[in-house]
Parts: sequence; C-alpha cells; structure tokens
Amino acid sequence: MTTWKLLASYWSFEPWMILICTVLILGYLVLDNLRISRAFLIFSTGVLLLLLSTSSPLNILGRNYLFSASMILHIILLLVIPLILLIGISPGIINKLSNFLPSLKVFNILGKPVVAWILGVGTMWIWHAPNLHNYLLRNDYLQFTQILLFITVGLIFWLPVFSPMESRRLSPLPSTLYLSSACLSCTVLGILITFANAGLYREYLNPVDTLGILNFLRNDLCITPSVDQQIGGLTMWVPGCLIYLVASMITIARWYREPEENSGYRLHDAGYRMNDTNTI
Amino acid sequence: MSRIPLVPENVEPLPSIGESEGLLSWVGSIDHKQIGIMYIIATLVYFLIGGLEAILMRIQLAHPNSSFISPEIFNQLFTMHGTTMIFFVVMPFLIGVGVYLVPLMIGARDMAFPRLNALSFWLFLFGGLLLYYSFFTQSGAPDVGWFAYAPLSEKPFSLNNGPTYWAIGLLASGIGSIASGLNNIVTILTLRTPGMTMRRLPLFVWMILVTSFLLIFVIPIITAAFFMLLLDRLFEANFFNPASGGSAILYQHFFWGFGHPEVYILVLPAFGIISEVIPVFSRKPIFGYEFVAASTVAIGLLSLGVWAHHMFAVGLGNVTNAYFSLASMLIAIPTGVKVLNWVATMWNGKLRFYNPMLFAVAFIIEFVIGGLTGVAVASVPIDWQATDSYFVVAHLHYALFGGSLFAIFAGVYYWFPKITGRMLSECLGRWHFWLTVIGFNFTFLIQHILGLVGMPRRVYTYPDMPYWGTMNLISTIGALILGISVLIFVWNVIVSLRNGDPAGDNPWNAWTLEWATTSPPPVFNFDRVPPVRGRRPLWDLAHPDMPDEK
Amino acid sequence: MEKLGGVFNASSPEMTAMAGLTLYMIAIAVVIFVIIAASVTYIIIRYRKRSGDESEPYQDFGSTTVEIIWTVIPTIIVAILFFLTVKTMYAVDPPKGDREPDIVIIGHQWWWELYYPKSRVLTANELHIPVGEKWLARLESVDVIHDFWVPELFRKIDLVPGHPNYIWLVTGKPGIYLGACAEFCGLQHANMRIRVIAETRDEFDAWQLGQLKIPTTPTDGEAAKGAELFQDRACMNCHYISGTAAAARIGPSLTHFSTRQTIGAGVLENTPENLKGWLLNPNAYKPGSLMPNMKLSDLEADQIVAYLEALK
Amino acid sequence: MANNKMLVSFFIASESIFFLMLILAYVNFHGDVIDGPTAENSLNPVKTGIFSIFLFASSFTIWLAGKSIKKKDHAMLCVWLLATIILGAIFIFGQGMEWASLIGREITISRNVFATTFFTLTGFHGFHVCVGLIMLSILLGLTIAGDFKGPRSDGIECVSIYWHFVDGVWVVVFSVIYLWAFL
Repeated sequence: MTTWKLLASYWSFEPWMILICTVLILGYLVLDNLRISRAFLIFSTGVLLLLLSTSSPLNILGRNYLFSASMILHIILLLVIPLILLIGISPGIINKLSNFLPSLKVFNILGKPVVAWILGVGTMWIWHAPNLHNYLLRNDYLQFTQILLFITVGLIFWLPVFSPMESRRLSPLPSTLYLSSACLSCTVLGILITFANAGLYREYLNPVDTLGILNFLRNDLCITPSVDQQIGGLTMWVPGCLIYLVASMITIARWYREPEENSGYRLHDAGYRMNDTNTI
Repeated sequence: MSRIPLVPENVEPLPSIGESEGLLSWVGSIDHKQIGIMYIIATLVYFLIGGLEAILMRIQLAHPNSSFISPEIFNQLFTMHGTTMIFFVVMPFLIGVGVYLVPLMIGARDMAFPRLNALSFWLFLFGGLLLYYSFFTQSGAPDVGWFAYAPLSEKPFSLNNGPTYWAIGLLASGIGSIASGLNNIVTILTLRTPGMTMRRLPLFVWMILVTSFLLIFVIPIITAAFFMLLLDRLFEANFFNPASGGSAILYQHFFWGFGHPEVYILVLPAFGIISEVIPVFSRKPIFGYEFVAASTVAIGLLSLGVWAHHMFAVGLGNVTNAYFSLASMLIAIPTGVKVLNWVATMWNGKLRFYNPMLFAVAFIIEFVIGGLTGVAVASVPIDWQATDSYFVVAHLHYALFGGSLFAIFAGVYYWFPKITGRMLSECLGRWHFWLTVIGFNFTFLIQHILGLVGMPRRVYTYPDMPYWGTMNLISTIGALILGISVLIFVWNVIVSLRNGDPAGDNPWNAWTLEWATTSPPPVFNFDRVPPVRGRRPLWDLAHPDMPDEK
Repeated sequence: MEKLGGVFNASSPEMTAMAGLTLYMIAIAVVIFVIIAASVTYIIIRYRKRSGDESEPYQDFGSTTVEIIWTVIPTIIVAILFFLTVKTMYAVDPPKGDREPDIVIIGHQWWWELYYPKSRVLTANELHIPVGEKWLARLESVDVIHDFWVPELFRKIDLVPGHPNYIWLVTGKPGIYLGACAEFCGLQHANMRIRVIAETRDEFDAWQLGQLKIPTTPTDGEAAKGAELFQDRACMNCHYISGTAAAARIGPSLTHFSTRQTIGAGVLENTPENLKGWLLNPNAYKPGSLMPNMKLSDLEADQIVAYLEALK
Repeated sequence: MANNKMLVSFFIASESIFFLMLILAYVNFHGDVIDGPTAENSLNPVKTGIFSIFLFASSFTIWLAGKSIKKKDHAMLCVWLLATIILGAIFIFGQGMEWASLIGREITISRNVFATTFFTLTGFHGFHVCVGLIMLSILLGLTIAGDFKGPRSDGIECVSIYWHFVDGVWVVVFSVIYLWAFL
C-alpha cells in the first residue's frame, strides 16, 4: 500500500452526481445557444472539479477515516467551486434564466452582503459543530443534500463580491472588509479545531476500517487522530484564508482597471485658476 | 462618503505654530501639525535613551566574562531597549509623521477628530513616562525581556513591580495607538479633497491606512493579554501560571498574535516613506502603483496569520509548524514585489542623491538582507538553530533598523523643510549617513555569524569560546560608531533649526499636496487646494501638456 | 587556527541536515542579494543626474507583465524552500510513537536536572550519552520557560512548564559539547549552561555503573565532619545524596559530585579551591543564584569540601 | 456615513477583537478544570437567562428611541431612553447578584482557571454595560434639558450602535458560558 495507490483507488462515480453535472453543462450550453465561450469553459471547469472532488478518494476518506480529508473537501465545495462557477456565469445567462425561473429573484435578497456573510460563515461554523458533524457522518443519505447545500451557500456567499451583475457587487474596499472578516471567522474556527484536544470529532477516533487502510494511514503516514485534527483545522485556516486573500486581491485589481471618474472637474484645462480650485 | 474637506469640530480657532502663546499653545493644542511635531520630538528623546541603553549593553558584551554591568541592570537594559525602540520610538514616530502629513497629503484641514488626536499623543507620552518611572522605584525597571513571557513575568518569578509598570505603560500607549488608528481611518476615508480618490492616494497615505487597520485589529489582542497579565499579578488570577492550571503557551499566542502584525505596523509606513522619496528623487512616478498598493493590503492580511513562526521551538507539533512556515514564507512575495518596484522606479530615472535619497537607497539594500534572513528563519529547521540566538537579533535589527529606521531618517531629511521651513545641512547629513551605514553593518552583520556559532541572545556575559570575543568586540565598535552618527544627526537638527537655509514651499520639486502649501504650513494647511486630477497633482500643474491621467 | 562552532561544526546527523539546509538557504539569499545589490549599484552609476541636465526623464508607470514575472519567480523559490523545510523537519523530528523517554531533562532556575528513567540515575548539568544511539528525551520545567540548546548536536526545544516536549538526541562523534539555555529565564539566564559528554557505549556503561553505586559516607577525618555539617547546616533541605537522609530535589543532586567537571551549571571548574569559594559565597560567582550563602566558617567550608570531594 | 458613526463602527470592530480574545481564553481553559468550580456546578443559567432578557429588551427600546427622534417625538425619546437605562440597570443588578453569590461561596478570580476566565469575561462585559449606562444617562439628561430635537442625532445613533454591540457580545458570552455548559 502506497500513498499513490491510495489516491489511485477508491474513486467512486455516483450516477446521480454525473447526471447533475451533465445537466448543468448542457443547460448552460442551451441557454448560451450552444456557443463555446470563455465563460462556458470556466463554468465547465467548475462543474468538472465538482464531479472529480466528490468522486475522489477525498470523499471516502473524509466520510470514513480522516477529518482532514473531509475538511479539504468542504473548502473545495464551499469556497473554490462556487467561485469558479460564479465567474463562469455571464450576465446574459442570468437574464435568460430569470425569464422562466422568476424564483431566482430570491438570490437578490440572499445576495445582500449581511445575509450572504451570515449564511456563508454560519454554514462553515454550524457544519463543524462536533455533534452535527458526527451525526452527518452516520447518515449517508445526507451526503447529497450536504454537497448541494455547500454549493448553493457558496454561490450566495460569493455573490456580493463576484455577482455576474456588476451593479450588485460591493465596491472593492467594503468587499475587502467583507472577505477579511470572513477570513477572521474562518481563522477563529481553525484555531479552535487545531488547538482543541484530539477527538473533537468522535467518529474519526477509531473508525470502522471497512477498506483496511487504517493501519496504513495511522502507522505509515503517521496520521494520528490529533495530527488529523490539526491538519483539518489548519487547512480551514491557512489555505481557507489564502482563498479569501486572493479573492480580495482580484477585486482590488479589477478596481484599478476601471477608469478614474473625475469628480466634476473639466478635464480639458489643467490650469491652476481660481475658479476650479476649491477655496476652503 | 462626504467629500467636503471641512472639519465641523473646530469652530474655535486652533492655536498655531510660532504663535507666541508659550508652552500652553502646545499642551492645549489640537492642531494635527503641532501634535505631529510633539510626537516627533518625544520619540527623538526616547530614541536617544533607547540608544544609550543599547550602547551600555554593547560595552558590557565587548569582551567575555566582563563585569562592567551587573546582571540585574543588564536585564533591565535590554528589556527597556526593546520596549522603548518598538513602542516608544518607531511606532509613535510613524504615527506622528502620519498625523502630521495625512491631512496635508489628502488636502484636509486637520484630522477628523482633533481632540481624539491629542488624546492619543498624551496617552503615548505618559505611557512611556510611566514605564520609565519604574527605573526610579526601588524595585527597578522591568527585567523580563520585551515580550515578557509568562510565567517569568508572573508574581512568583518577578516579585518586583517592573512588569506591572511595563504592562500598564504599554496598555496606555496601546489604547492611544488604537485611537490614532481609528482617527486616521476616518480621516482618510472621509476628508479627502475633491478629486483625491482612493486610487490617487499618495502611497504613504495608503500604507498609513493599512497600518491603521492593523492597529485597530491587533492591539486589542495584546490589550487583552496585558489585562490578563495584570489580573494574574495583582489579583492572583490564573491565566498564565501553569502552577495553578494556567497556560504559559496561551500568553505566547496572544503576544505574537499581536507581535507579528506589529512588525508590519512598524515597517509598512516606512515602505510608504520610501515610496514617496524614491520617485521624487528619481524624477519618475512610482513603478506599478497598483502593485505597491495591493501588495500592502496582501501583507496586511497575511501578517495576521503567521504569528506562530515565533514559536517553532515551543513544541506545537510539526503540522502546525509547517503551515505557519508556509504562511510566513508567502509574505516574502508581496514584500519582494515592493522592493523590485522601487528598484524599477529608479531605473531610467535621473537620480538626485540628496540625503533622503541616500537613506532610501541604503534602506533597500539593508532591508533586503533583513527580508532574506526573515525567510531563512521562517524555515522551521533553520529556526530551530537561529531562534533566540544572535542570528535573530541581527535579523530583527536589519528589519527594524535597516528597514524602519533608515526609512525614518529618509523621511526626516525629506519633510524637515516642510515642517520647519529650513533645510537640514547636506554636509552634516552625509557624515550622519555614512557613519550610520558603516556603524550599522559593523554592529549587526557579524551577529548573524555569532548566532550561527551558538551565542544565545539576552545573556549579560558569555564564555570565552573561539572568536566570540573578537566578533562581539567588532559589534561593539560598530555600536559606538552608530552612537556618534546619532549625535551628529541631533547636532544637525539643532544647527539647522537655528540657521538652516530657508526651504521655500517645494525644495525637492515634489508632487504631493503637502508641497503645495507654505513651509511650515498655515494653521488651516491650505488657503486653496490645487485641483487633483491624478496621483501627482503638482506634476499635473507643472506639466499641463502631459498630465498623468489623460 | 581554532574551528568555528555551531552549524559550522555539525556533529550529529540531525545537525548535519539542519546545517545543510541553513547553508543552502544562505547561498540562495546571497545570490538574490547580489543580484539586487548589483542592479542597484548599476542604476546608481548609470542613471545619476548628469550636471546641467535639468530635463525630466521619461515618465513610465509600470508594466503588468514585469510585475507578474517577479511575482512568479519568488513564488517558485518559496515553493522549493518550503519543500526542503518540510523534508528536513520530518528528518530531524520524526514522530516519537509510544516510545518511553531514555532521559528526562528538567529545567530549573538556573541549572539542568538530568534523570535517566531506565537506570534511575539522577545527576545535573552534565549529560552523558552513548555515541550513535538514538535517544528520546523528555523535557520539562519546574519554574519558568527554559530552552535546551546544544548548537553542534541538537535542535532547540523549549522546556515549558505544564507542557512536556520530546526530542531525539543523536550524537555523531565522541567529545564534550557545550550548550546553554536559549530562552531568557531570569537573572542568571547567561550562566545556565549544560555540557553534553558523548562517549562510547562502554565508557557510558562504566559511568552509569559508577553513578548507580551508593557512595560510601566517610566515617573519620574532615570528610566525616563535613558529612555531619551537610546534615546540620540545612544543605540537605535542598540537595540529594543517595544513601543519606538528603533527599530533596530543589538543588542539584550531589551524589558522585566529585565526578563532575563544573560547579554552578558551568560557572567554575570543579576544583577544591573553587568549591570552597563557591560554598563560602555562591553569589560572588553567580549573582542571584538561588543557593543561599550559608555563612560557613572557613573550617566548615573545608570540611564540607572534603566530604563532597569524597563522593566518588 | 457620518464621521462619528464611522468612528464608532470601527471602534466596536476593534472592541470585538478584544472580547474575542477573552472568549478564546475562556474556551481554551474550558474542560481543563478537574476539581473546584465549573460553569456546570456553580452557575445559575435560569436566573441569568431571565436577566439577559432584560438586556436584550433594552436593545429594542433604544431602537424605539432612535425611531422617536426621527419622528421628532421628544417625549417618547425620553421615555425610551429611560426604559433602556432601567433595563440595562436591572441586567447589571442581576450580574451583581451572580457575582455576589459566587464570591459568597469562596469562588473568586483566584480560585481556578474557570473562575479566572469567567470573572474576567463577565467583568469586562459588565464594565462595558456600565459605560453604556453612563452615556445613556448623559443623553437622557441632555434630552430632558431640551437637546436632541431630531430628526437626526449622531449622539443618539452612536450610543445605540455601541449599545447594540454590548448586547451582541452578551449573546455570544451567554451562549459560550451558559448554553455550552447546560445544553
């Protein structure tokens, strides 16, 4: 048994997952009247990533053996994929979609910064409340809902910053605050998990070794429960925050690309004359 | 966001500089320029004291097993030296310069809250005085190092009142810093003159803004820790005393959770100064304004998540160490971007080497060394050797002296004409510059080696190991040279205040708004603010044919 | 020509690894520094303002491609460095599993207590260890935070009260290595020194046997009087001597004291004269040392010296 | 946004970090206590819960105070401010009783880590409530003296931002100390 073998095996492609992904991609194509645009490519990368991440060993490991694996999966589902999808959705799509799906209007309310922030960060917190997390692990049928919920919440969370509708976006400085405050809460949760005593998540302490790889994980990779929990906490903390950081860098970059509005000055004369100096 | 550059608060006339109302016009002043000047003077005094402490230490360490200073005194000296230089010299100086310049640079009359501004200053000043008062108590000054690790700073191990004075003094000045941080944020966000949009802010103001955000978010961390320490010391609480269930490591998390962002609080405004000086003396706009500004934000955010790299030897486990090592190394990237942008700004310029520029260029060189050794100690196994050794001492001095302090000197030479209306003597300035560079590198370059061969920091004496004596002697000689250079600087300031050449409004032919008014500026800063249509309003005025923004 | 110590004299596999990384890092740093310094120097010379030329240079505002290039390159360097860091870190400090410590190092203000759990040997300030064997050390502190640092052999590790730490001790070649406390721990932090004595297995076993046998308490002469004094004059309230009533562990254990090389955690050579001076007034050699001045008379001091020197 | 409100908002942002640290300290030691007082065996969730309701209610009344100043309803402004002060005072009284009963049972800040963190956390929150009460009383005094004719007043708005914050902190503190222990 090697790490490589571990990663190579234990892929499980759920039919319903494949179904959803195909529907998403085809739906997008239809709405975009079968144009292969750049946006479409980005969007489909997101969808593909969704399919891969949920079918990869991460999923099985996360559900049965390693808290850290499930944490990595959560970060991907909650922060990475929605971001890619959102960037991949062009305003045109939204307009078309909202024509025969008026219910989409609900996103306008959910997309309000305060709501979105509470939803996004709240999910992160509630989902990792030990008891709930343990409960979810014991109930496989919740897997589907969980993935769906993460993607939706993720989309909502990113809306105020990356909404396809420029008009609905926060201006860069507020969105930097929006993101860094989210990063802060992520950090706090990460700190709590990292420095808490091992066994915060009982299910991972001594898992049922259905695949017979526990020995390998514990002894060859030296991932003891405490190490596992630390990796989990730190994953949510450092890479999690790096995603927020990169996002706010993107917003700032976008901001600098916009042309500077010249607040009420006549541009043609640069002369220093009484009439266009504001005397205090 | 209101753009009207009016401060509704000061309906009554502010006392102005030079008005002969005596001391009261200063003590009672809420004018940002006077407060800024008071900040600068106070920090200069603290700087001389802190420097004296350093020189005494270096003399003691000049040769092995020396008995020039008793261990009690030595421990007090390095504690006070560190605390003074960080909390009462570099930080307040940069805040002070900010207080003086921010309103001028954004074309405002004053800070948004002039009285709050005065409060910050007096809190800082008296915090420092309280700390230094401890020297005159019979128990003596604090002697637990500038980060006062518990449980050493706890009652059973420090029965004297030193640490109590330390905590209370820093609490006071810390609250002052939060206040000025808030004040700066509101000022920058609301009092910009029409046309001075966020994307046209002078980079110095950008850096002050980010620094202010760091101030208001990290100083509460240490404030909480100080309160806990005081509760432990005064009311037998159990936060940090393992003997009664407390945690010694918790204190370290709190301290460095503040302490590392603090490093960037100390160095970001310095970056700002450099980003103002280099373009002006290269006669070119800063290369990649956007990237310098954005990388500042990146540094600010990253700096919040790297503190545990000060704790690699504490035994947090390899996983934690690895993550913090990564996060710490990442900071090197935006910082490197800045350095390269400064170099690129000079490229193709027409460089004028007046003293501000000399210090700015020296800053780049010295700071690069500090940055590279910083990446080194961010690597866990290297840190397992380097930490708490003289290597770290050298590293932090290259960051804070070669970095912050060189920039501060650049700033002083650059803005002294604006503040006083007189130029500093170029000739004395050269002497000051060269002696500083030589002395600084003599003192600290060798200390990297000292650390690598195994000399721990904070020792009042050391055994006669191969070359230790020689290397320490070299370092001490350097320190003495530095001392002389500082005296020359002080002399230069005194002489130039008396009879330096009159400066005129814009001696350097610079481009930011503060140079559009008289030197020293009038009470209300501007009788008229030039129109702002780009990042360099005065350039646009001078070259209507080729404005920065078409 | 004496050799430099520390990383320049790495004497254990772990230290060789760390020193290697350190020197590698220094090399990278030097290269980067030279590149920047050289370009700055070139710019200073090439682009300084020529006298008489008052014109403004070409105003250029930056270039995104350039910025991207010099963001990516450092990122790559950092990535490489981080990989090496993690690799070395795990090489130096592999997980200890459920192994029991071979030695317990306990920090006191300002000396080191050393306990060998397997053989129950209790000693101080001089760590004997067989060359080449991989030992697990457990580090504790009874008062403040100390830091165990032997630059030529081992990584630094803090001795944190209430938070025991573990490190691996491996020595490469026999010899005496000096170390010190690296975390400021109070007044005499500077004089909290430790020496590691790496010796072959046989030498080590011999030493250990010597430590294990209970020293014979002298029955006549100065030494005997000294032994009594040791009981009467409150020495036994702090010190431990196996086979006697002295069982306290506040100060260093003095069993087989005469086999030690130094007094007061490395302050003095262990000679009768020095020992006498130390007994008469410890603070003269180690100001603030927690060992009080017992106000011994000259004679009493001689007698106690005789006794301690007899503890072979 | 007016300068003053912006200042207060950033100020409470800074304050929340301060409280976050106190809370983290409490959480860090939670469960470390082997013997001696803990939240479970020495606190009274029901009583404190009831008193907390008064504090939460005061958030509502100060919101109404804000409403009435917009409506230029001077009389109601006085009433709501007074109501807020009374509700806040009742809460502080409750806290005082909690502390008194603890100290009566020799549970002081120096007893163990639970006591230390508990008293520090609730103490600093109580201090903030008291400061709020003082500011509110000043406002009330000024109102009675005829100030604040409306329709806007930075004074009232800033103090109510602060007051809501003090409330919000208590929501967290109460859940961390009481709900965590008893649910």
